[in-house]
Amino acid sequence: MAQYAAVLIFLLVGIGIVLFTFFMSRLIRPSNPYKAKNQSYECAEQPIGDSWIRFNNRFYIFALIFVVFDVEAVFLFPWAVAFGHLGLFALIEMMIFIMILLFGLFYAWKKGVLKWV
Amino acid sequence: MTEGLRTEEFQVNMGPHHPSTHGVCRFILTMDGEVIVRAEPVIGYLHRSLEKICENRTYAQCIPVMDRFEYCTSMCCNEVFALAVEKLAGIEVPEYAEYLRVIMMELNRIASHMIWYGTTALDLGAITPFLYSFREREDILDMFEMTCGQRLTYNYIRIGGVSKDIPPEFIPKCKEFLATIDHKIDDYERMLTENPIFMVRNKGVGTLSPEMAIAYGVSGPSLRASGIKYDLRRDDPYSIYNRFKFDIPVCHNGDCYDRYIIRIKEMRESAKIVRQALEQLPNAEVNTGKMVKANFKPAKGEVYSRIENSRGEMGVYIQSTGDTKKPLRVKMRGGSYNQLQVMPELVKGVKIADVVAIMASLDIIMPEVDR
Amino acid sequence: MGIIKKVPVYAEKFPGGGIITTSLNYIFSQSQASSLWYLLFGTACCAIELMATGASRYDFDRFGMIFRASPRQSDLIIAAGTITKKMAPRLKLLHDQMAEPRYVIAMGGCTVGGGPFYYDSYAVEKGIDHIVPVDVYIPGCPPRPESLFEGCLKLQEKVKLQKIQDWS
Amino acid sequence: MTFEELTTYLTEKFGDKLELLETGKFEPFFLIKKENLVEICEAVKTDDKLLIDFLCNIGAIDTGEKFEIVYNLASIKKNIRFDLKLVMEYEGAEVDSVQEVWPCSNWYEREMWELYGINIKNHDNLTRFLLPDEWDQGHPMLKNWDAPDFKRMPEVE
Amino acid sequence: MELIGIFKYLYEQLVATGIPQVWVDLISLVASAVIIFGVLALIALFLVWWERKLSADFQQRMGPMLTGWHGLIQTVADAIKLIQKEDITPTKADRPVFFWAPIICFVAAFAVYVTVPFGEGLIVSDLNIGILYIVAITTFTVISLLMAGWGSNNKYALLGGMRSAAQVVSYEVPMIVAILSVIVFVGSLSMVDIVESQALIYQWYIFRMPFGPIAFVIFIIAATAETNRTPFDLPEAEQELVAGFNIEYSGMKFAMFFLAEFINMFTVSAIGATLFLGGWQGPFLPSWVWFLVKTFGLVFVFMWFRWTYPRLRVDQLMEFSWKFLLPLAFANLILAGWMKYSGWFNW
Repeated sequence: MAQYAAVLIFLLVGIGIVLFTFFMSRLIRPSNPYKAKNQSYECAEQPIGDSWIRFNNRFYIFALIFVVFDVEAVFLFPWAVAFGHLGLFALIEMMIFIMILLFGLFYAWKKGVLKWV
Repeated sequence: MTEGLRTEEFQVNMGPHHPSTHGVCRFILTMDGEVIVRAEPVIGYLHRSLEKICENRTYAQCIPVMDRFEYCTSMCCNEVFALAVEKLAGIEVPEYAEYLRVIMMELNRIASHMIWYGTTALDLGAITPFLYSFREREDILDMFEMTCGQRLTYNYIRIGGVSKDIPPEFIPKCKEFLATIDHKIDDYERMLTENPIFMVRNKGVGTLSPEMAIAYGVSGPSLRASGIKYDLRRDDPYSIYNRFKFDIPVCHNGDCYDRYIIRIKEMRESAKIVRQALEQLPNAEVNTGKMVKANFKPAKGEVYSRIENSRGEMGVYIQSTGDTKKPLRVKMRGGSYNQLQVMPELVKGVKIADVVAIMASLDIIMPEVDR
Repeated sequence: MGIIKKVPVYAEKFPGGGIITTSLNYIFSQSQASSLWYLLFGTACCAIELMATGASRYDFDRFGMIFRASPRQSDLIIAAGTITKKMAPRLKLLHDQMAEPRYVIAMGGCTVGGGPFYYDSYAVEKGIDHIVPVDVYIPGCPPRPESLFEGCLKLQEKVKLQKIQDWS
Repeated sequence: MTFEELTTYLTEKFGDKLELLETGKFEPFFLIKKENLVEICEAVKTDDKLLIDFLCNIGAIDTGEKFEIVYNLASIKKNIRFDLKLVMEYEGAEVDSVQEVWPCSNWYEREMWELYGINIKNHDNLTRFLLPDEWDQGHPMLKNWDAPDFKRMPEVE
Repeated sequence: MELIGIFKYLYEQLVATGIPQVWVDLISLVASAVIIFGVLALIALFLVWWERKLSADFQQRMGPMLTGWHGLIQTVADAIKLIQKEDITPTKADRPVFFWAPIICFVAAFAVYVTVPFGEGLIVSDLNIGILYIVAITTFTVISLLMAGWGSNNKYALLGGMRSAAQVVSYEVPMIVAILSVIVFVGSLSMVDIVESQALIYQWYIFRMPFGPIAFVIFIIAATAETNRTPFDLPEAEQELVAGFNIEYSGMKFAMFFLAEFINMFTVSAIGATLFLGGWQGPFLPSWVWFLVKTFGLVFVFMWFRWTYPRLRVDQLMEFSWKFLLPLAFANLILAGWMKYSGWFNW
């Protein structure tokens, strides 16, 4: 686990450094908020309506396919590491695995899911 | 796939302060995700009431105001007003001055197309072409500057001729420029024309059918990209354009890519015209014409003169009562006005990135719209 | 918070504290002056000259001036071109939304005082100085890129003269 | 078509509905009545010999006594150009919209409505356009228009 | 001159003081984190300057000239100016989300350097899942961009955030698969093992025909997309979304995004150099010099892209990934597996 202590320390030191610079800047910078300044910038116009709405961002299907492939990538990592010892059987098995996934991708493609409507 | 989900359309202001609305145009975009459902242009942020100002100026004083009408091609603005008044008053322009006018207008057209080229590339995210085209534009501006002392608002073409003769170093400089311009345009083309990203961004985007183009009064390169061979320099020759041989490039798809191709070709054609004009330039008599005086009063009448500007048909309607030295009414028409009007039709159902591409390819600049 | 304003008050109580104040002052004002990011704001003819100034022959980048599209990140608004009555509230809003410290250059006759549209125009704001505070005026219609440079250098001089005790 | 051919053709076709003006230079200007406007526009657009498909410009004029409206027309296919002109009194100035004939007339008419106060019948979108949203000083292009901060150019001789 | 000797000496001095081993490790880790931050800050400042100078060269300009020698301290001036800028939080913004977005963005970019080998032995901790860790951590950037987009309560920012999510989601998979095809040959996820498996120049994975170059190209394309650089700079597309996700950020918060962008660019270049160009391996010069040379070479390529290409549209970007890059990457992975099995080029 000692290896991973480094990760934790890096995260903490990173956050610490950023907060420190924010604090330094806070000591130096001017601060003069007022209504017009804190208004959302929308090309120098009054914003129309709120931006926290349910809008159709049209890529959740991509996100779903991404999850499929990302999980698959997790399976592939151990395979790739151990591949040197496993030989032909692992290669063919993995080819089948990838083929199934690619077939799924192809199916989604033909279904028109990969089109950003 | 999306029936079960409730999504909302939302409205976004694009402009008046937006990097790619070419001035201060504002679109109220109604969007569904990234897709435009409706676009409503709001103009008038640059409405400077040029027409009202012209009504209160003498004819000679109107020319500088016309400079600000369409600052990318001020020479053409000067010409269209001068042409109208010359028709109204029956003034003959000396041949030498006519040649100078043509040279200046065509150089200005190249300069204007260079601004268009640079900003189009910039709007699509490529920054370097912008700097290349502005580099060559500076050469043209140098020539204008040595002639009339200004870089942008020239006040050079006046009623009855041109304000002054070109300096002796103009012709060598111009010849030097013309010798290199074709290679420079080749450079421009190498950067964008065959660029795969540029092609997918432009091909099939913003297709303007010829019927719609005519119905909405779209003119100039944008009309010719839709397959209609209509150029006022050929169809209604003003000045001395019937003395030159030049092609009128036409494309047939009417999309952004075709509008790009047309303008690139037009730069070459303009260079061709300048070359011919320099050859034919009469050396024997240097007569730049007689300028009109402040108390000049043309006869009663009205005229609508039109020329082919780099952004389409530019026209000016002048009515004179015959007894005052100020025009009764000056009404200006710029190509961008109609091209902006057709924008809401073109942007329906495209992505927000395409709005920028279409606007750039139509080459809209706002002073022509708002005046 | 602006604690920096107090630095001269406390620092000068110590021997040699003035050196701290002046060197801080020097570093801060010098770096502000040499990194004026300007807002992409152009309305009319001057905008073309502004673009030409950013392009190869003149090159704003030499002074460390680059453009930003968002007012939050820019220090300088170069009001290039005519400001009409319809545009004036928008210019004010843009200026309001810029993060302080912020500066304004009025470029061209129209923004200085109406320029060629002073007479007979019902729509043009006659000078922007009653909308936003202006630091440098550059006359001309449009000003040459060289005069824009001169204006920017003048602004840099002005920024360099700032004292940290005067900060807002 | 030359000037003469065009004028004879048009006067034969429409008879007394239009009248050639002498003030027009270079291009024929025809005076028409506003009742006939849409009818004539439809006719010149569909006429085989004219095919006026391109509306260049619409401009209103305040002559100090009455309003005039000029329609600058052109045909791209036949390469001909002429202009139509309407005259009307200040009182109840009103004109039919020609946006059914040429869609691009929309903005020109809107501008006319805003700057001159000429009402446009059958127009689909008569709203604030060039002037600021909160504008309340009337129609600025009128000859006798004035406002407190409106400065006229001093006369110099 | 190998830097590792200096660090070893310092570590021994620390041990010699006689404090408990836990403290020694803690102090040395914190010290290395701070040192790496310093190095990264220097590199980022240099990269910003270099980018401006390079763009100036491409565009026949001068670039920064007046602040320091050839504008060398221009970016330092920029940084000091940004510290002095007011920090605006819009009234309608979601304050905590708005505040934490730049921090996460920076920390995600910074934490990668736990296991980036700067040279022989110059690695903080050689994690046994090294490359997987890097891939996982770099993806955190997108969360911060989404937070920035959402927290700003600005439509342009929201669109920018959504775009960046879509983009990273699409380009993550080809990138992983391209990396996997290298892992097949290495047989380990550790960064050090990856570098050591390509000790000689013909062993560099970019030269393992035919799978190497393909994997390299896929990696470069996907990396450009992941770091949001032209032609894939859609999240902050200046001409469409004004400034995208960072539209409402000013002062130091903006500086953090800016810094993270350049650190990320350096990161992906470092990974590219490690995976395909032999990392620190090279003759004569110290190992860290080789590493920097190769990494800066790749950074140059990214900058070259930026000043050459226009920008893609969002749907084209997605289609390019799913319909072209992904099948190609998988085909390449199978090819790599087969090559490894059959022993081709397996020197």
